Amino acid sequence: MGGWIVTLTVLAPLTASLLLLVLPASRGLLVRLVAALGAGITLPASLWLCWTYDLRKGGFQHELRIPWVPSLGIGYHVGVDGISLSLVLLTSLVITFGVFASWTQKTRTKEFLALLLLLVSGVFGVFVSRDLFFLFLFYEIAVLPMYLLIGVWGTSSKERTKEHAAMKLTLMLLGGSAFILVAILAIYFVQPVRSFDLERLATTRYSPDFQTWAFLLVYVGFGILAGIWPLHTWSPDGHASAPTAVSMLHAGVLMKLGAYGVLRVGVGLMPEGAQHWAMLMGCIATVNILYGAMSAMGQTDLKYVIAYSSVSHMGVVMLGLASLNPVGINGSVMQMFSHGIMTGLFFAVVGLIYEKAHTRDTTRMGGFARRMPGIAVTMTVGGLASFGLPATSGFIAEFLSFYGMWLRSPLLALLAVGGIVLTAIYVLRIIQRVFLGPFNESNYADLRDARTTEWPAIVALALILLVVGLWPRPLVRMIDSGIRTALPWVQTTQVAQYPGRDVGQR
Amino acid sequence: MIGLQHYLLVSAALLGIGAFGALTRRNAIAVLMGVELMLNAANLNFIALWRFLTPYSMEPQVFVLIGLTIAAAEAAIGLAVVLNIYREYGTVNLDKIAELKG
Amino acid sequence: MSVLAPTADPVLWLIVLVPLFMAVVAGILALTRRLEGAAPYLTSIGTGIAGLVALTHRPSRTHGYLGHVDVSWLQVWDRFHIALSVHLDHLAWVMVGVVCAVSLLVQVYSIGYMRGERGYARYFAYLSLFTASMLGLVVADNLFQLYVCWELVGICSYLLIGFWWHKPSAASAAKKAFVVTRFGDVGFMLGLLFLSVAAGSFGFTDVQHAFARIGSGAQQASTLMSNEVFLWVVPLLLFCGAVGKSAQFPLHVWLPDAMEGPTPVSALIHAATMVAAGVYMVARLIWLFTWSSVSAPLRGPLAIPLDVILVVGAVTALIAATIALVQNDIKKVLAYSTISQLGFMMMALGAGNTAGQATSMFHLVTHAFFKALLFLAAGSVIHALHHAPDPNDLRYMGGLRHRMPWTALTCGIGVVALAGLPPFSGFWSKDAIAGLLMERAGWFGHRMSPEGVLQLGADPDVASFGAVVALVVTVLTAFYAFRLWFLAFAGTPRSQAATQAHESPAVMTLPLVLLAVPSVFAGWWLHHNSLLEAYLTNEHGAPMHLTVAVVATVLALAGAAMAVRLYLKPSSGEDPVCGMPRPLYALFSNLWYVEAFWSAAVAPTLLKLGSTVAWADRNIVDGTVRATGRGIVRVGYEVRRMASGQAQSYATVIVAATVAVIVLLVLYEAAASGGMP
Amino acid sequence: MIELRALLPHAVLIGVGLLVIALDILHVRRRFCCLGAITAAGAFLVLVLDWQGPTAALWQGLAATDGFSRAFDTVFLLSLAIVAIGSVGSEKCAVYAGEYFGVLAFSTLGLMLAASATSLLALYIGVELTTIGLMGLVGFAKTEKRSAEAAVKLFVVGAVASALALYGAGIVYGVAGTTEYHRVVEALGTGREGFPWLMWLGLACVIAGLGFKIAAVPFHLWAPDVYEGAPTAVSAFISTASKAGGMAGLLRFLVVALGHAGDRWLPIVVVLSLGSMLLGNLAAIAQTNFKRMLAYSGIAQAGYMLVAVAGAWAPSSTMAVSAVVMYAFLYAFTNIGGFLVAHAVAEATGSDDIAALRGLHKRSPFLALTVLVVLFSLGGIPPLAGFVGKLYLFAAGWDGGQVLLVSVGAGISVVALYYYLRVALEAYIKDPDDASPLPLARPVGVALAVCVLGTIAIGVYPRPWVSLGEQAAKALAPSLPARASVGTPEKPTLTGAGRVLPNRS
Amino acid sequence: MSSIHLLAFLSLCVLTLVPAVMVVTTRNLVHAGFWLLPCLIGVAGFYALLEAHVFVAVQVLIYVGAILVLILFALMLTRDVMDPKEPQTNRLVWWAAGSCGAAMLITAHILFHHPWRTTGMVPMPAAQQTAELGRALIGRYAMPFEVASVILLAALVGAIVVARGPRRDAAASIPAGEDRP
Repeated sequence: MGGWIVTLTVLAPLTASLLLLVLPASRGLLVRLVAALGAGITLPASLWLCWTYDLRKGGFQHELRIPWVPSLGIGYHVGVDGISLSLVLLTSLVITFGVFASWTQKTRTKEFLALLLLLVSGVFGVFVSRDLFFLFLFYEIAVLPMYLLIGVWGTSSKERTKEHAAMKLTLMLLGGSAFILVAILAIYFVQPVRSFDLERLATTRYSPDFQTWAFLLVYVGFGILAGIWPLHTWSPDGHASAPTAVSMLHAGVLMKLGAYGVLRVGVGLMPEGAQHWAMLMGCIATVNILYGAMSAMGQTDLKYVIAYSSVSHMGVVMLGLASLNPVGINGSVMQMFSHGIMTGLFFAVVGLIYEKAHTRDTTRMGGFARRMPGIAVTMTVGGLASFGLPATSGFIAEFLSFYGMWLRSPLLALLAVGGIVLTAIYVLRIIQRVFLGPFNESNYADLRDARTTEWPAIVALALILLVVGLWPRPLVRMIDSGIRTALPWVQTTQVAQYPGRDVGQR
Repeated sequence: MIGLQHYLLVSAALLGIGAFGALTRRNAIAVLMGVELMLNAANLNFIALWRFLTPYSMEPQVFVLIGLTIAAAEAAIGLAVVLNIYREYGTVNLDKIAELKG
Repeated sequence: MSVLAPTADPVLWLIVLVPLFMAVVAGILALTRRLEGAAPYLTSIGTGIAGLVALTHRPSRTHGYLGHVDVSWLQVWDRFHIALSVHLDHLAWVMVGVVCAVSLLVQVYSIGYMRGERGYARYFAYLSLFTASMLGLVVADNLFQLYVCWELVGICSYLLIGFWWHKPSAASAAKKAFVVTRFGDVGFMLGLLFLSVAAGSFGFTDVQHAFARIGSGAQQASTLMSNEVFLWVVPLLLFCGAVGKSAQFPLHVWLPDAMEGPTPVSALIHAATMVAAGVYMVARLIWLFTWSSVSAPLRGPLAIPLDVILVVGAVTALIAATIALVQNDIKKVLAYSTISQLGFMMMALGAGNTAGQATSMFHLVTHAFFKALLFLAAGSVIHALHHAPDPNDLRYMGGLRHRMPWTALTCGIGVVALAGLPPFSGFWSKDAIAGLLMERAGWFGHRMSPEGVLQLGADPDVASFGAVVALVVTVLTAFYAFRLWFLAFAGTPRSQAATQAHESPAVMTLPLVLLAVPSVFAGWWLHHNSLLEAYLTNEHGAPMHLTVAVVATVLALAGAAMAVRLYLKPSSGEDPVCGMPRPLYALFSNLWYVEAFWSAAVAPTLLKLGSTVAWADRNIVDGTVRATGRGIVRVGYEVRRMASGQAQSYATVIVAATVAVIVLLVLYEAAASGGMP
Repeated sequence: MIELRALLPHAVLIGVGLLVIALDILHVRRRFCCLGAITAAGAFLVLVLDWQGPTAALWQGLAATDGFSRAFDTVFLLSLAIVAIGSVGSEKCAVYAGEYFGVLAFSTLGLMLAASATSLLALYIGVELTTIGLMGLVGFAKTEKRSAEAAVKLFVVGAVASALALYGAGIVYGVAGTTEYHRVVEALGTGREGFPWLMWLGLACVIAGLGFKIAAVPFHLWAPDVYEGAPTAVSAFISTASKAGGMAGLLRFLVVALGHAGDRWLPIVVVLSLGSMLLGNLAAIAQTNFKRMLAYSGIAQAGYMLVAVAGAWAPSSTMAVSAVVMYAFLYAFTNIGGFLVAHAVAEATGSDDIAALRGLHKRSPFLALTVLVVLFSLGGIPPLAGFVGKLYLFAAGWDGGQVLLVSVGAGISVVALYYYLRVALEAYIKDPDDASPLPLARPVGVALAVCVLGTIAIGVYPRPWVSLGEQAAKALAPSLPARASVGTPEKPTLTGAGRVLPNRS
Repeated sequence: MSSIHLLAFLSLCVLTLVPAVMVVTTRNLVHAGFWLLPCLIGVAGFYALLEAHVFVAVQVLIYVGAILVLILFALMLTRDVMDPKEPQTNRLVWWAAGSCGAAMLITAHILFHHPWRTTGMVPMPAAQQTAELGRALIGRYAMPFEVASVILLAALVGAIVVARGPRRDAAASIPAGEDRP
């Protein structure tokens, strides 16, 4: 039962996507409803999965295995643990609201939604796959529609055309998957049993030499999608050019695929390799945090600011991961969730602003809070989460990541913490430029706040940020249970000074 | 004493000369002539090997027969192609038949 | 260090939760159009309830109250566990009282002050949220919770300063306040990480024990640094947070700008409570700072964090006081005076130990009352002068005592208290600080109190410096306080608006009066039998030094007298303070160039850094990517030329390649097998 | 008797060829359509007979029908059928329909022989039959100047390559005294002296002939010109079936005849593979003509297949043959689809430039979808066949220790995507200058649908094709005694990869 | 015997290779075509020397009788575009000469270093040889022989279509899949 529900999250968007292809494009509402159904059904499904997940038992649950190509050891094997469950939940949230955010999409709606759902199906697939082959397959399914989505429905900026952005994004990401491909083959052939099943693969202890270079491949390959410096340059152009729902999904969910891949395939299978490269990962993550934040400071285009902020925030994800201890990895996954929601919110809001103001140039805005108070509030909530203000989920995530990194390398954590100031600077600056100050009535006479179908996305996402920030325990418990079983060894990792006693009081 | 090597050497020389012709002649028909020389070389090769290695095997003989057939077939199709090109381009100069490139 | 035997009582949660709940309710009301008017009452009631709860749970020195403990908020594996709880000990209790009282009065006052403003309910929601955060900070039981509330207080201040967001200056000020304090927060967070990792816990007691162990060498602090460095660095990092939040030099620049917010907000958060958070935090962790001086590897000026605190406090007090001399904006004068007084509190903390803690808390309490009073009075004036070109400018005022007698009177009380004239509250607390510093400086003969090593505070030389500064600042304070009053209320109206000013409504004057009472008596009352000191510390507070009192009073009177001489007579000409030596005036009126340093050096550098990195990303990092792409495409065009279109060239390649393969393989084989066969 | 039954498919195919020529002469009504259908039906008939037929040695050991040949025959015959149906829209060849389909059938026969060949004699006959047939077919577009040029180029290059191959076959004969594979194995023995330098000569010449067939670098230069000039359906056939035929011949020759000398021919194959992947993909970037781009892409695809072939050098490798078979299948579906789109577009717009595809999504959504599927499959994007196929090829290469080739292949695939995506850009993203709907002949539509479905089916459920490939591999296996079964950990040692530590508890 | 053999071999070499060189270098293509004749006959002579009697006849019949005539015929047909004054070689001369020369050298080198295992056996007499070949062609090699006929058929059909002029009347106007008028 559970396994089929897991499969449903993959198949529902896919089915809807295929269904859309055969629907007549003239039936606009029907098309949208089918898409909304295909996307929306994943939300109750993932909630059900969360609800029925046995936290005490932990590990992978709701599993389903169907042999696919037995002679090669390929099998359709899905299941969720705490880590993937939280990301599945994130994905279902973002896509459900993403469809709403693209409700007003005018041109080639049908194809847009079909591709969007195809992409989402890939994302779900990656998160639930227990088979390396399928994981990689879904990974690529998730990446490629971006090309068309940006190319067709994107917007060109002054410096970069959308075609350029789409091409760069696709090529860089698929360049990453070339690394992954090599790594997967290496893993497949190095262990005695010809199998892609992660469960089987995890029973092998790979030699340290092998882990050293294979992990690096996995890290670089998946890392490109996670936006590691200096291979992040697809991200700003790509996100800035993409249409709203796509940016939401891409920055919100897709970038997590990269981090998830590093976590699941890299850290999960090759702990010693991870140990070997932990400092490199940590350094790059720190560069990401600072560099992304500084770049964001230097932008005037609203979407570029958000895009660079994603680079910075993904740095936090990777930082937590690089710590290789429970706290840091919890923080990392938490940041995946948090950043997913946050950036989804950002892009939704920015999309609305662009739609209503017809510009993304922040130097030409100001005082928008007068006409769009709701948007201003939600954007501010996102901004607060972005610089890790307590009571938002961003804080929990960043704090845990920093704490985790601190245990490994205080120096890096020290540098990374500096990012919170930089983030505050650009976030507040952008909020000031867009929403505060005097309002120019003549230029933006017809500026309006969000409308009916636009509300659910931004309000819900903002609320999630707050709720998780105020009461993080359930989510962290879920993530933690996943890490506990997926990476039992991290507990014993000897890093700087892991507190021997309970952290907390009494 | 004239042995297998010498025949094979003649064959190789013929192959080289034929190849040279096929590669350097501008005229498409002259190219065909070069190719015929090359096929002859291959046939001579077979016969020489047959004579000195396995004089009772029929395989090389059949090979030569096939080679001859193919020489004929290539001559036929080649000349047809050349005539066709002559009609389309008004020349059989291969240097000038280079619209498709890159 | 007192050992508390806490009593668990979930009711204590109400201290935080009720204002929070009211904030949410007010926030929801803000969405409606009709019910906005109910918001202030709800939030006031909320604050009142919080105060009442605190009042009914007065902890003794040995008996704290603990909120419900088992609220597991975050747990990672078995090791990292954060539980929320509230903890009301004596220090927190005092602070809760101040916060609730001031907040309540400010809210009442705001009912009148903010009437008719757009976002009326929103304003009260913010105020209530602020109150909740501040209370949360005060009753926090561990460093983590403290940090959380610390940040929340910061964001509330952002929201309140930027309440009139459509004013560019307000928007900028809000941003500045948050960002500048955030610089300090980074230090705080780092200190927090250091400390909690070393202690394996966030709880105050655990941290305290760990710190002691590290100080005694029983525990290795961290792989990153030696125990000595740890003991020196961690307190300083934590202090960074206080520097930001309590507007100490050099991060004080945000506070004057913060006056862009509504005046009651200034009264509440930028005078009475929020800025006190830094002081409160240092006071809360005073054992840590003290321990660091105990364990400090070497003694000498600035060798220990306490020295640093003291010096920073002194510098802040001095700089701010001098700047306050020349300000014309009534709120700016008060703002700098706040900074200066916060410097005083820091000086007291720098003196170290529980005595410092108690003294600074003493000043914090008295200051909260009279500064809130002053701000509210200023607000009253501004409210009355809202038709003036710049209602904040002292130069447009004058002679208001006739038009606004209540305001003038209460403001006068505040001014006298601020100036530190006996018997008003300011006198007692300032006197205590000066006395403490002098004692630490050894001016009274004995350098070290009998309790021994734990009494160690700041270096005597540093303390001497602090004492001198305190005395100097006393003069300056008296001068600018009286200057303010005289410019505003004495003489004749200097503008049309001033002549038409009216006294504010009762809802505004009532809080003034209510605040005036503690401004007058609180000092004496608390000093009487060293009430606060005894409550906060184990020891019986040091008796008042008569010499100190006399000297301080004389100095304050001197300052006041100068102000009276210069400003009593209405002068139509230039402001007399302009008559001071030119370089000094330039220095003061240019804010000691600190502001200029930030706005001309730091901020542009940061922004420049941003645009440079952005440029580099565009052109170097991304440029490399694009160049790679272009390079590959170019190679493609080159490769393409291989196909020349000439049929025989294709065949030639085939023949040549075949030959090449044979030759190469044969050569390779020959080389491998060592020669021709 | 068994041999005759095994020969039945070949005979029937000749019959089909003769039948369509005869029917053309007899002026059958609705000629083109009808003849195409007959050819396709004939292809299916042959396919059925082929699968019904026994596994046997043909021509007294010169050739054989076995799992390997049947797998490749299926590729050829499917290609023939699809191309036959897809050709129906083509005006250019309509005039000589009978001859067109007849020669196509004969060429297919040649390919089947090449796949069945267990001697160089049979291989040579098969390859030449195909080449000579195709030389004619390329020139079939009588109204096209380019067609004539393509034919003459194919002729010049093909004739030289064929002569080289014949010479090479002679040399091999000279070394081994025979060209029958199993006897070549015996003659060569396993020792180092069993592979004299003379064998290099023969091997290089034979590989040159087959390299020409599969259009591997450096024997590739004819391909773009010929593909561009030839009637598009013929290009489709050359690029898929003919390439697969060459690959089949090469594979059987290398694995069966020279299976023990894998380390000898490995460097050659590695160089061909590297060159093909790199040059093919790089040159494709610069193309503006769609067919030409597909040609270069085809060169690169040959390089990918050669990765697996290179993997076959190691006696322990188990996947190479199977991977190539599967890739040949999916490549047939995919690439024929690509060429047929070019064909359909060219029929309507008169141009087969990439620019002619502009705004295809508005003009013909079906074609746009098809072109996307084709391009993404070629680019190796799941869930399309190219993904699984390429993964399988690379796995096979890796299995044979060809880490360098796999890495280069994986990397250069990204470059490949650049030009595939550029076409997708034109077809799917840009808006057309002229938005009028594009007519699509129904037979072409059917052929395209088959291609698309095939591409997707293989990608989504590769299992049947994998097992087909494994059957083919098994057919070659007896000649490889050292071949290990699936699941053995032994394999060529890679840097650090070889050691496997004991399992964690 | 051996000296006669040597003499014959050498003269055949001259008879074959010199004309071969002339074939590929003569500017006048008709002359080149005629130079082909001694060359092919020389090859036939080699066949005779190697006692492959059948192929002497076949060589003369097919090459000299058919292919050469065909080539000369084509040369005549396209003669109007040939200008003997122009160089008849393209720019690849040096490349081609290099590769072909290298090919010859390396081949010669390899040939002379190969440990040939020649047999002393003498081929069958001519009549028996012919009979054996005939038997082989209807026996073991029947199928290849049949396929060779298919090759010829395919070549012929292809050649006819390609060589024939376009059917201008029909070609351009027939819609896809429609009847021919």
